[in-house]
Amino acid sequence: AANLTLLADKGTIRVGNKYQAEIPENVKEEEEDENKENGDALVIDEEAQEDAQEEAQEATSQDGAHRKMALTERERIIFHPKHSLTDQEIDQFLIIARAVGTFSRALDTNSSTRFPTLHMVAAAASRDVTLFHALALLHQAKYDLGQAVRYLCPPCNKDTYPFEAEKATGLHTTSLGGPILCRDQLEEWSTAESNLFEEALEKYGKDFHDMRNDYLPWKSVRDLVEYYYMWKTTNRYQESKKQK
Amino acid sequence: AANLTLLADKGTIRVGNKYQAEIPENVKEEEEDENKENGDALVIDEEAQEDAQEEAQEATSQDGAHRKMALTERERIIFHPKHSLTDQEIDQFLIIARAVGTFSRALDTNSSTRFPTLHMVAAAASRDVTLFHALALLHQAKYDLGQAVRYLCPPCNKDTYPFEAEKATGLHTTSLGGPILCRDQLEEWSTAESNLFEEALEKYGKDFHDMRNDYLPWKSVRDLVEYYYMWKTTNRYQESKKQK
Amino acid sequence: LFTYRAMPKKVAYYYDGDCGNYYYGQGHPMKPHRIRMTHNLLLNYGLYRKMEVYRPIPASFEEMTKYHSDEYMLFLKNIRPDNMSESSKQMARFNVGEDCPVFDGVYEFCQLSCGGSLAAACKLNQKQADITINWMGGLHHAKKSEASGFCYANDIVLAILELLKHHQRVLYVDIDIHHGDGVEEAFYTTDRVMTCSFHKYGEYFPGTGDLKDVGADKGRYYSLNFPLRDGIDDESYERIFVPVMQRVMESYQPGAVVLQCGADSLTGDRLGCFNLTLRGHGRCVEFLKKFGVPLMLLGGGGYTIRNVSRCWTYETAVALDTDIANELPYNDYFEYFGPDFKLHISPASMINQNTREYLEKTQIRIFEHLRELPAAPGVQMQPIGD
Amino acid sequence: LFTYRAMPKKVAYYYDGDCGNYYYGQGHPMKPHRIRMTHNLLLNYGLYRKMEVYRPIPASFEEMTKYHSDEYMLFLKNIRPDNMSESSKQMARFNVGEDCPVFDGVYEFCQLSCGGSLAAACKLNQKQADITINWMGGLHHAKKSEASGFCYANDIVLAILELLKHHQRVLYVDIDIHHGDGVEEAFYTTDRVMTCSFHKYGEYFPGTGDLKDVGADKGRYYSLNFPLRDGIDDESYERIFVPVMQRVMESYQPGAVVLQCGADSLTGDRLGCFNLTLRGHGRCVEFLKKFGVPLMLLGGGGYTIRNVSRCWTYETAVALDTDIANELPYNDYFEYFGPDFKLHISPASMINQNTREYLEKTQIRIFEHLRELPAAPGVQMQPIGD
Ligand SMILES: [Zn+2]
Ligand SMILES: [Zn+2]
Repeated sequence: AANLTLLADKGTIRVGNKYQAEIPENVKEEEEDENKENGDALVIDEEAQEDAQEEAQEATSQDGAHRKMALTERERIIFHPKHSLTDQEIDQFLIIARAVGTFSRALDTNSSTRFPTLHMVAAAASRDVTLFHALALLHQAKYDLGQAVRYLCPPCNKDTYPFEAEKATGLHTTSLGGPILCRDQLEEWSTAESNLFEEALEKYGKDFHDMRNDYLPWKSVRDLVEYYYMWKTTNRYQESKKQK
Repeated sequence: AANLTLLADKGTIRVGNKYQAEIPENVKEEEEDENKENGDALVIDEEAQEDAQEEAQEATSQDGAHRKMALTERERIIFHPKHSLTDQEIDQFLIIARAVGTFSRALDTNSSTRFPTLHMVAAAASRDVTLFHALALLHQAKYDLGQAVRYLCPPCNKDTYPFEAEKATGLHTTSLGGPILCRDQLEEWSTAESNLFEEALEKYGKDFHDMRNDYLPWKSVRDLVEYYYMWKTTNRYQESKKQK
Repeated sequence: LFTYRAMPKKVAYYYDGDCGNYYYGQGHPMKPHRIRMTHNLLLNYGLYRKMEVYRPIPASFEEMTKYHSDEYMLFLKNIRPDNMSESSKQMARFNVGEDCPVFDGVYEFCQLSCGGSLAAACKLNQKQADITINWMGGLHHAKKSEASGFCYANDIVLAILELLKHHQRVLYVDIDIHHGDGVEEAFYTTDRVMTCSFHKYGEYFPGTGDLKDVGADKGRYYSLNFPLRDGIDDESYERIFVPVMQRVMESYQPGAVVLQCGADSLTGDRLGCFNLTLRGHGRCVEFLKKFGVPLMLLGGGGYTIRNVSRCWTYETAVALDTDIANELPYNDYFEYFGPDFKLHISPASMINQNTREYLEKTQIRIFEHLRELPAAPGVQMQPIGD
Repeated sequence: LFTYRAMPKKVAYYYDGDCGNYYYGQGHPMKPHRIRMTHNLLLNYGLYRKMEVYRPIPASFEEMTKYHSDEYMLFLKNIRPDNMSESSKQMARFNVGEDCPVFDGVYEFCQLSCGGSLAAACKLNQKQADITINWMGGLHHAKKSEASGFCYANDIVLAILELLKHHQRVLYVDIDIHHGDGVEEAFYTTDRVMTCSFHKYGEYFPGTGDLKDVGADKGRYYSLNFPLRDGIDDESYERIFVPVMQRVMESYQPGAVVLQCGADSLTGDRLGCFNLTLRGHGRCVEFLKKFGVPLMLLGGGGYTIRNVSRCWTYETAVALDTDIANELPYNDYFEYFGPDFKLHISPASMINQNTREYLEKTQIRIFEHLRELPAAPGVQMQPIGD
């Protein structure tokens, strides 16, 4: 990184307790090499991540062989490549995910009144958020395409959907009982909200804090930031640039 | 059935070689009961229907148990209920099939310019033809949802799609290499063709033979009949009735 | 949507997607389209997924001439709307022209209908199903060398001939409003097939089916005809059908039963004059099904097509022991079922000309005929369950 | 789209979907959004599915104070845009305000960045991956009790401390255009971490990283600095990086390598003045990867965000031994990559002020320093393969 003004700094490397890190003494490397299994590697039953762990541990391949996936306590797994699906099959699944997204928008009154063309709906359903969530569901389904498509269209019952996928991706998918719907900020915003945003941007620039307080208090600053970067890819942005 | 004019007929039951059926003499019932396996029931390897037979013979349930499905040589199987999928899972699969149909229409330039609303596309993708074909694919996939969704979105390779399903349902699905598209006559017809049809109907009534010859020679009579019965469910029909 | 009763039967259902697109001609009341409407209704009721669903192999010329004459079948195979003007003599000979017009694909249509019933028979012979269904079949008027009453090839006779390869005795029951003359004639002189027809009699097509017509030669008393008058309702129909068929089943002890479910006996049929609802019509299916004998359900007449498809859908559900909602599910032909969009239909307010006395007297005569049959074995045949 | 080389490495990649939504403030060149752009590009190149993809658990206060002082972390945890006016004294003390502004969620942002690098370290320690990647990390300027150069918490120091639990020697390499002063300072007096930084030196932030700064006490000769001038290109960079790092790997024989891939050393960077393309920058990853030593790739600087996400996507592909097309795949931020929509970037026509003589002379000095290290064991360390 560099300072805002690009002016040279007169830094120095300082020596003393206040500056250096405290170096850990004991090194576990050697024992590790001798006996990997008993090292720091977690054993399965950590309560916090029980489900995720189990699923990761048993990535069952189609031929019935079980492969082990180890997790540290520092992570939540979203996806791994140790499955028996081909690239083509994952592509097929991602097309299904886009299809489900298109159909769920057709069933969703908000969406269906919103998109002027079918092509735009398909484009909305092909945005990255849909694909990320689909891959997370594929993992939750242990890379079983059949289970994964069940997850894409969960019945009205909390037990039939892997909410762990939402924790993994941080996405909020929609209510159960039909094809799932993954929307990002670009899609969540109404035209009125977009107009407010542009008006606020004109007034405050990219001071999203003030923009939120004065114009869009029902959004979070993060929503505004996400929307801003997506908005820059749209025609609306191109037009607002031209007007200046 | 009855005669067109509903007039009583003076029929009689006639006796003689020219009227009665020839009754087969030997009855296989008894031996059958003794030894079912050696009766008339076909053994698997009839060449004509080899694939269908095999698939029907091995309806593998999810718990790994194999159940036998016997076929006579007089039939081509489309669907059977001896699988381990639940009703809910079949419903989920049919939603996926509708979703794929919606998406394939979005990718298809003809379709996407044709439907004024998203809701109409979803409705087109929910027509019975899509569901029939989906169930036929589910059978071809041996009731494995994962395989069935692969079939809903076949790669550009003939080996990846069960054309047996088309033979079973008599439907023609679209070219490979993307989400499959099942369309019936109602959807296949352009607006110009529909206009011609209505004009012809006005002139000829339901004489589909003449109608075809004079107005729509690129359609078959069967296409016209199928279209006619579907057209009667549409607004266009309601309007043409009002005009009279 | 569904509730199950105990032990559903294994049901095999036959359908060819092409059959709905044949067209008898403008103004002709016979509409194969009703088969497709039934099929789509089955799908949307979720019944499709509860059966084995088959597309039959079309019957071959050789198979259809197991009953029909070669000349007649050859004629059907070659006649087309664009060559019929040259064949007027043959058309007259085979009774093709008015009721039974020449239409595009008439021979293929026969192949589908017969293929379905033959497949249904094979399936029963091989004990691979308890009940087989072919709504494309049931064309009971066709004769050995003659078309009649919208029927060209008699799929029922072919199916029964197939059943006779494995069964000593086959029972044919016909609840079409018209007399099942084609089937009766085909088996008029044999005791290996008993035909029972309940039909409107008196100034009505085809004119046969008098109470006193009981078969001939070895077939004497193996043809049973219950002539009926206009306006019969569910209650009256059940009152005669149940005891008569109970007695027939006990006396004849068939190895297989073929039920022609002609739906022109329903109230409001375009060509019919009975007053049955789906419940009365379907009661016949339900009753025969309970004997646990291999059963084939076939179509037949039926000219108010929205009611035909209602009826056969309901009877498929009966075969499957499945209750279906009165509210019709959405389907491609939903608009046909307006304005109420319900499954069940109501009887008309019409006079039932079948008086209690008439029905009782007729039944007594029928029972007299049945007593002429060779004595039934000691074990009484009874409906199972209930 | 892809062709494989032999034996791809097992790669674990860390990302948190929230990290792209933090915002340093209007006009500030540091845009966490570039991490999200990289992530989406990885997805659409199909690289995502070739790795283990993890969401790290955010680092806790206790974990971050393994290096940072409690007071400093407590300050970061509590400071907010709406309470900062009361804390001007503390802000001055911890150098927070101008380059390192107070923004919404600054502490959480540190937790994500540090959480990712800590998870990447654990993964290597447990030998569950050959290469771990955290583009959210690499914030090399942060000091024990002080923010600096857009960096608040030093995820690199935390990750190296974690690696030191399992490895006697850890090598840190820094190809950001700026001197990796925060990491160098943290390990300035130890021989268990060797830090090597290649950076612009002379009237440039942060002002440290002179050739003659080599570490202190036990750490003497375990800090290596290669000062560079404006406009260095791919060829010159490789000419010094490869022999220097070859010698370092042989002499130091690290148990793990951490590579900070700051992308402000690319041509056209908003704050940089080098002339590297993705190929020259990625060559460093490729070279270090070949030694087969556990490797961690971290982010860092990079202010022309379309190029930053290009660079880190390319370097992820390098880690995965996967070739990716120069044509960019469609993705949510496709419009950012216009007008050419290609992966690779071209060098600018600028003067390379690093003359051959300057680089050779500097390298000779560096080699002199390296000879001061304890003699390397007999076995020579070499890149594997090729
Ligand atoms: Zn930098
Ligand atoms: Zn009839």
